[in-house]
Amino acid sequence: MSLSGVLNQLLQSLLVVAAAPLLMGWVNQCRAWLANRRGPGILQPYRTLHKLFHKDAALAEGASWLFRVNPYIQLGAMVLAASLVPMLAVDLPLAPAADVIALVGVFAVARVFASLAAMDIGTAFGSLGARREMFVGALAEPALLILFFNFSLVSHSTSLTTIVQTLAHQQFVLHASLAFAAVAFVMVLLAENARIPVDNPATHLELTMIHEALILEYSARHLALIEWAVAIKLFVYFAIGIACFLPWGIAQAGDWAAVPLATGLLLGKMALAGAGLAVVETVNAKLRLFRAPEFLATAFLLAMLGLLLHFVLQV
Amino acid sequence: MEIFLLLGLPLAGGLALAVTGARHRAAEINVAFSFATLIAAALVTARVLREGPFTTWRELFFVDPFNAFLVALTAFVGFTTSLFSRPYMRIEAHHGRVNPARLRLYHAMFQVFMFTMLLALTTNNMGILWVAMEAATLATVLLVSLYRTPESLEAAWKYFILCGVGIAQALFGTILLYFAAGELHGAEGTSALQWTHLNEIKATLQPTVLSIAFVFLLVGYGTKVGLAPLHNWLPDAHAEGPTPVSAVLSGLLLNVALYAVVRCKVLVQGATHSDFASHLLMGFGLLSAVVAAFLLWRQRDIKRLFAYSSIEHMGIITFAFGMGGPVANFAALLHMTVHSLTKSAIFFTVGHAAQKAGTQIMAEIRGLLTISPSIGWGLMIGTLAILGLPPFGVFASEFLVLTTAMREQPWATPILLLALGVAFAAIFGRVQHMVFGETNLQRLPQSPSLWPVFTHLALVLILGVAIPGALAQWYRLAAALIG
Amino acid sequence: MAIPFSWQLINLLAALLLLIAFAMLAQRRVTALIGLYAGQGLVLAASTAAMARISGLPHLYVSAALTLALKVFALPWLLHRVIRRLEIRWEVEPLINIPATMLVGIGLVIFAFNLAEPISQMASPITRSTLGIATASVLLAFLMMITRRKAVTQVIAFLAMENGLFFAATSATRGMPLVVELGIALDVLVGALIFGIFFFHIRETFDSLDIHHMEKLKEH
Amino acid sequence: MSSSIDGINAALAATTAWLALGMLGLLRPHSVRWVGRVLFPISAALSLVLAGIGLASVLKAPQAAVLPLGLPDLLFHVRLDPLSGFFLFLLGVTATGISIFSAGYFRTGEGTPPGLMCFQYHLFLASMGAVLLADDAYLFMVAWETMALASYFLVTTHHRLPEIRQAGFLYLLIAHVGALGILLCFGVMHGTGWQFTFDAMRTAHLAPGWSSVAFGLALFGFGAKAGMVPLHVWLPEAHPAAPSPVSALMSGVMLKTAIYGLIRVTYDLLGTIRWEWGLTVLIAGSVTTLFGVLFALMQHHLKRLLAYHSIENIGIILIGLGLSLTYIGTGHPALGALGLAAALYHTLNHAVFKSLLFLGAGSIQHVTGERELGRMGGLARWLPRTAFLFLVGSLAISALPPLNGFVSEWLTFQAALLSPALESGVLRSVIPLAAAGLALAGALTAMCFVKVYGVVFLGAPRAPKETELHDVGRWEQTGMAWLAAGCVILGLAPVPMLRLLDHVARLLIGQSLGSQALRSGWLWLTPVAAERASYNPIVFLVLIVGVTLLTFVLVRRFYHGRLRRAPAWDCGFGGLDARMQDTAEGFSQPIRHMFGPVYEMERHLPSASDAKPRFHLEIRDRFWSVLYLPLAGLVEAVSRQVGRLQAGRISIYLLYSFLTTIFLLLFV
Repeated sequence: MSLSGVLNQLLQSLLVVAAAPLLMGWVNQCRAWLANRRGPGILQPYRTLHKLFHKDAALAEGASWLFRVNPYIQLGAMVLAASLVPMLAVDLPLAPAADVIALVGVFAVARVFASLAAMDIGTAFGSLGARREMFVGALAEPALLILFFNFSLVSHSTSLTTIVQTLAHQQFVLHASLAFAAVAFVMVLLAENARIPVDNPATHLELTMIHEALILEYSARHLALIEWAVAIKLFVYFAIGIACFLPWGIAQAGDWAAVPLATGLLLGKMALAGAGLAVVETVNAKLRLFRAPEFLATAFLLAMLGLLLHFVLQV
Repeated sequence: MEIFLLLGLPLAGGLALAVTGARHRAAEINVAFSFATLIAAALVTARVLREGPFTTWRELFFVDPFNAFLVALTAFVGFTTSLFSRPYMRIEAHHGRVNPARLRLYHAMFQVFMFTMLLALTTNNMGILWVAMEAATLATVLLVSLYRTPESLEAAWKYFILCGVGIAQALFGTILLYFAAGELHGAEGTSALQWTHLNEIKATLQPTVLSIAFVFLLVGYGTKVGLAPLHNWLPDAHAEGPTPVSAVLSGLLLNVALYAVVRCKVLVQGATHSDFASHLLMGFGLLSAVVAAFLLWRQRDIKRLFAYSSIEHMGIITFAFGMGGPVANFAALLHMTVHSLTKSAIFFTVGHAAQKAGTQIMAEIRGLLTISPSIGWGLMIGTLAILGLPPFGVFASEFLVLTTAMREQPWATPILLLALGVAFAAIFGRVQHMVFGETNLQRLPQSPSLWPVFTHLALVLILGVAIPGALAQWYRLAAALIG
Repeated sequence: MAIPFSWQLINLLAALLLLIAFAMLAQRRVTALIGLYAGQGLVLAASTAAMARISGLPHLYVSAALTLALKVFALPWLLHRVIRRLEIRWEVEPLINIPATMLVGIGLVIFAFNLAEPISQMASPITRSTLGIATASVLLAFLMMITRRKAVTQVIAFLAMENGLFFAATSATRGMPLVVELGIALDVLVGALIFGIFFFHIRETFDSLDIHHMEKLKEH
Repeated sequence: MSSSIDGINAALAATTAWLALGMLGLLRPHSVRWVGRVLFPISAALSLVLAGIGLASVLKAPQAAVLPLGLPDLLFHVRLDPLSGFFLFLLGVTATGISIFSAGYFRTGEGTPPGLMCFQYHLFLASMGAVLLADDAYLFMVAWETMALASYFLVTTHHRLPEIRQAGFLYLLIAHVGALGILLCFGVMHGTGWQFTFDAMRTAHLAPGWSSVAFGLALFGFGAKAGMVPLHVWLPEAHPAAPSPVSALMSGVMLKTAIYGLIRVTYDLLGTIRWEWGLTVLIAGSVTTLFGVLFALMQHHLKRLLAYHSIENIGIILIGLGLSLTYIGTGHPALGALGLAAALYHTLNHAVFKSLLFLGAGSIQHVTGERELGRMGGLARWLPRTAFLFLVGSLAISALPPLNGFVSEWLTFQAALLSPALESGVLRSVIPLAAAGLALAGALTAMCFVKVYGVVFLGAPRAPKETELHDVGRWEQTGMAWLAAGCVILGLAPVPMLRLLDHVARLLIGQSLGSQALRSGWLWLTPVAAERASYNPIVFLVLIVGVTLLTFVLVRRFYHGRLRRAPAWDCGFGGLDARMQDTAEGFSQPIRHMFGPVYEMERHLPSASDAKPRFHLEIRDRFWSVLYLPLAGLVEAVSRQVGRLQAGRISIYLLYSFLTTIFLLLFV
């Protein structure tokens, strides 16, 4: 474990935690622009968080420790996820603690706790949200896992750093199977981050909402933590996408000179991805909830197809 | 000497019970004679252990390891049955199903029946064997119709006619055997029917004649064994007679008949130098097992149920004898022993259960465990034992039969598996509801005698986990003899 | 080669036996059946005696006497008494009509002769024909048992079957050992007695000796 | 030498002591104090000792002994080798927790008296021990069937209920048919001259066809016991019927003896492994996994639900074994060792967490008297400790890091991802399909346990409670806590465990997991190579907990910790009540919708004009209508036909005899 590694790890984690609301703000701003609105500005998430932290928390009667602990766990899980994905450089001392399978596990932990907390109060909305969240997750999670397997077959590893190393720093090969994986990944990303067409983060319409139903009972600092965790999650997903599909520019181990460039590249890619997300959300309509399974099953099958294609084409 | 005791005691007992007809002490006298017979059997056994096989009285009687253990088994089960029948028949009398005259007939015939079976086992003469087998039918036929109900009469009539015709065919087979040894081979007089003599010259006997003879013998004695499709008398006779009779019919008579078949098979196998006899036995065995299993499936009457189960087990034993070889024969002999012990124990409990319920219809017997745990557990354990669950002895023999079959006759194993599976489902599904659940039964006027049940089951358990060395040696000798 | 007279006699008796067996198969009247049975017993006794003369085995004379006593006198008498007491005269229609039964019977005779053929080749000339005939009469009696409905006729058929066996025992094999024959005779006697007892029980219980009353015990 | 003999003697002594404890229970069959406070705690201590013996023997060379019991030419042979040692360890560890729990659980009431139950329970334990120690076919079969029998009696403890008798019957029937299959398998394998010792079977050479027959029979027999689809139908019936500690033992340990048997037969006794076997097991495992979890989601009876999850987990274990067999059969023993280790690890994990969950279910049933999820809710308030321990079990079975369920699934995935090493295109593409099935099953399991935990422990009570509820006693809590600790430890320290499993793999496959895998320190789990994949649960845990605490402190430090209670938001409707919560059925409705064709559904929806609207839904196992009921119908029909043989007519009977004679004479 080198000093540079530790520094890199710290830098990356702090960057993610600090910049995640910014990304959220950027996406929202892009959406506003695309909708011909002025938008609140890309710093709005920070203001919201600040406001929420200041408020007095209102806790529903009957809420147990699980409900109160959940926001912290959400944040903890997302920070952990953020420290596992190589963004700036590939030498992350914490990365061997978990490979992509464990990364999926981290998201699963967060999801399970969120759903349990939602059911804790005993309201119709909470359990409705939990049901939908777990259902969407139950389909998205295997899809994510399978598309990771695509990479693992290419790079003979399930470790993200190795994957990045293989894709970015070895001979350039066009992997046909990864095309399927890319489409699947985008679909999973949309579903997992409660984005149109699966969910709409901007509405509280009970018939369609998923994520908002989960956190309906949260307020003040608890809500703030959750919102923050949501932002980090989006950031991490983007970072995973970047690491897997556009890894060029991520620095080699110990190559400090490349880090500033890598940071710049990362921010650039993030901005692009955020804009892309806004475009996708604007041009699509939200699906009926009953159609969501088809959407996710498609993602799952695409990932599977990629896997089979890998064996057929041998690349 | 021991042989005369062995045969004379039950005969004398039969006469004594017929003559005295003592109303109060008949059951005790019956027990006493049975016990004395058991002692005599022990003496015979001891002599065989001491001296090896021997013949006696101008070679008319012959004892070797094969029949010695059957003699001991027969005397033992006869004794325990007499113990069981004491309270059982008293309860029957209390319920008004038998009168003193019939009780007298019952006790006398019980002893005569024991005599005929012991005679069939110990005689060296194939003709006498036939006579004894026929006499055994005659002795039991009136026991089957003891209650004089229309059903029992029908059962006894069928028993009589079918076994009579069957045994007549066995006589024809015996005549052919005699013909082959006497007319064709020149053996003189009695020696031409002596098994020991026939066994010596078997290799030189005319194969075709012996094959034909074997067909008749097999069909004849096979009828008494209850081999399908000759079994039809068996469930009726078991179900309609008094339970002690069912117990000895199932536990002993079938064994004795099978003993006769095996003795004949040894001769025929030796003469024909082919697998003819083996294949016949295997075919009959498998057919019986499967047919019995499917007949079990829709049974409603508990005694018929276990009667069919006897057919199934006889089928398995016959199959094992058909395969032959040291292991299969060993297994078959062991299975004869454990089946006889287990099945009679089951009939003991079934008898009391039916008395408690006042019916033999299984759907109307419920929750034995609640009203009488010992009968309930007896029936449950006995059933599990007979179904071939370890650690009971039936499992040991089925283990050997199945593994040998898998090696020697793999084609037969699916059939056996089918039979065992269906039989298990059929029997256990019924017995479970009789033992467990809410009860609808009444207490009996007389406490049942249950130690025969648990003695039998304990023996079967011991045979499952540790067969005594002497007994094993004995089985091995007998198995080698059968070949 | 001319066959000695005594052998011819035995062959004749054998033929008679078969003839009687066929006659029984065709006969519906119970009393006539008993008569035929007695006749069969007589033929049997004669053939046993003839055999005893040929072979010079003294115990065959005992057999012959026993047969005469048991099968010509004792059992027919017993049966007559029973049917008189039970007032049975007629056998109703058998299960299969008589001509058909006869046809089957002829088939059985051919079968039996063919079966006995290889054995007869090995046997001494006396017994050559008798074994086949004995087998045939056993099978014919068996057939009769199957086709008759009354308990009494069934029993007569059973006894006729036993006659066939006895014929095989004496003529084909020159008699079984005496002790065996005695035992067999005892069994037959006791059996017949028990049959008698049964007739009364059955009559008492079912009011008839028709065996179709006894078809209750079956699988449903 | 003397120490190696001691291991097996100690194991035998412990097994016998179990039996003796059971007998002691019969002394005072109606005394709960005697059985619960004296015998069961001793039994728990004994189990712990046995676990120690098992653990120690994993590291040692095999030790064998012969007992003076058995058939004349076949005395009971016993043997303690790493494989049986590992399973003894599993048995001991699990039984410890369950016995402690049982000490407080059993009480007098309907059904079997406690003393008799104690006997059956210990007979069950002892027979499982004997199965693991057996080194000849006869002892194995005796122990195997005794195990089935003892558990059957335990299942039918409440035998007055007809459905429990039915469940017991079905269980014993399938167990027995399976056992016959195993018996025939031994029949195929036994050595020359009727040698039924496993040693003779190891050396016997079978023709390839015969060894496949033996494998097929073994898979059938052991599969029936393990609950492999389509032989699983007894499992969801028997487990709910049994008292909870018994369900825990059955699900936690007894199913594992089937896995043990399968491993023993295929790896150890049959010797030459073929890849076709692996493929068969792999497919069976995948189907079983998905089937189990899909049906588990539909259950609204807690123990039935857990039983279906047992089916699912058996499927996961079979996937691991299938991978292992495939790799070995195609000539990659090192990869095979990884698959085997994954399967064994999952075996242990499942034993621990499933026992915990069943005990939890038992506690709930004891406290509330309810079995239906639809009548529970909010129990965490009254049973905080049980709730917490149950949560641990739920997270473990949902394969969430850093608990133990995740480790073994992770290992299974790693094994599956090695499929590119294979030459055959078919195999290479089938294995990822299995992995996909496993991934789906894992996610669905998480969904199912969110449902269970949410419906049972969270929210508001759905049925009114007449009395105040109290958490279960100290014995029960301790028993569950022991198992929960197992979940955590096995999750956090996988490497020492993997080293143990390496001994087993070396015994069976003759191949180690790979030097690099074991050398990289006890913290880092790297099954193949560090750059291939690694996992460190402790770092994982520390990071999550650290960030959580840090956040907590920072929030307090920079903002405040003010809190007030308010009613939950009711959308302005007013009058929220417990009936408005989602039900168990509702929770899994999307899955039912999506996987509709899998289920056989009978649904009655209320219409608008119904005076008394009622919603009725019944989900049935398709295997009943496709396989078992037709089979029973077939037997019934055949039986009806055969019954005509027994027509009651004496003439017909005589005709049979006549025709039989003629027919046979034609053959002469």
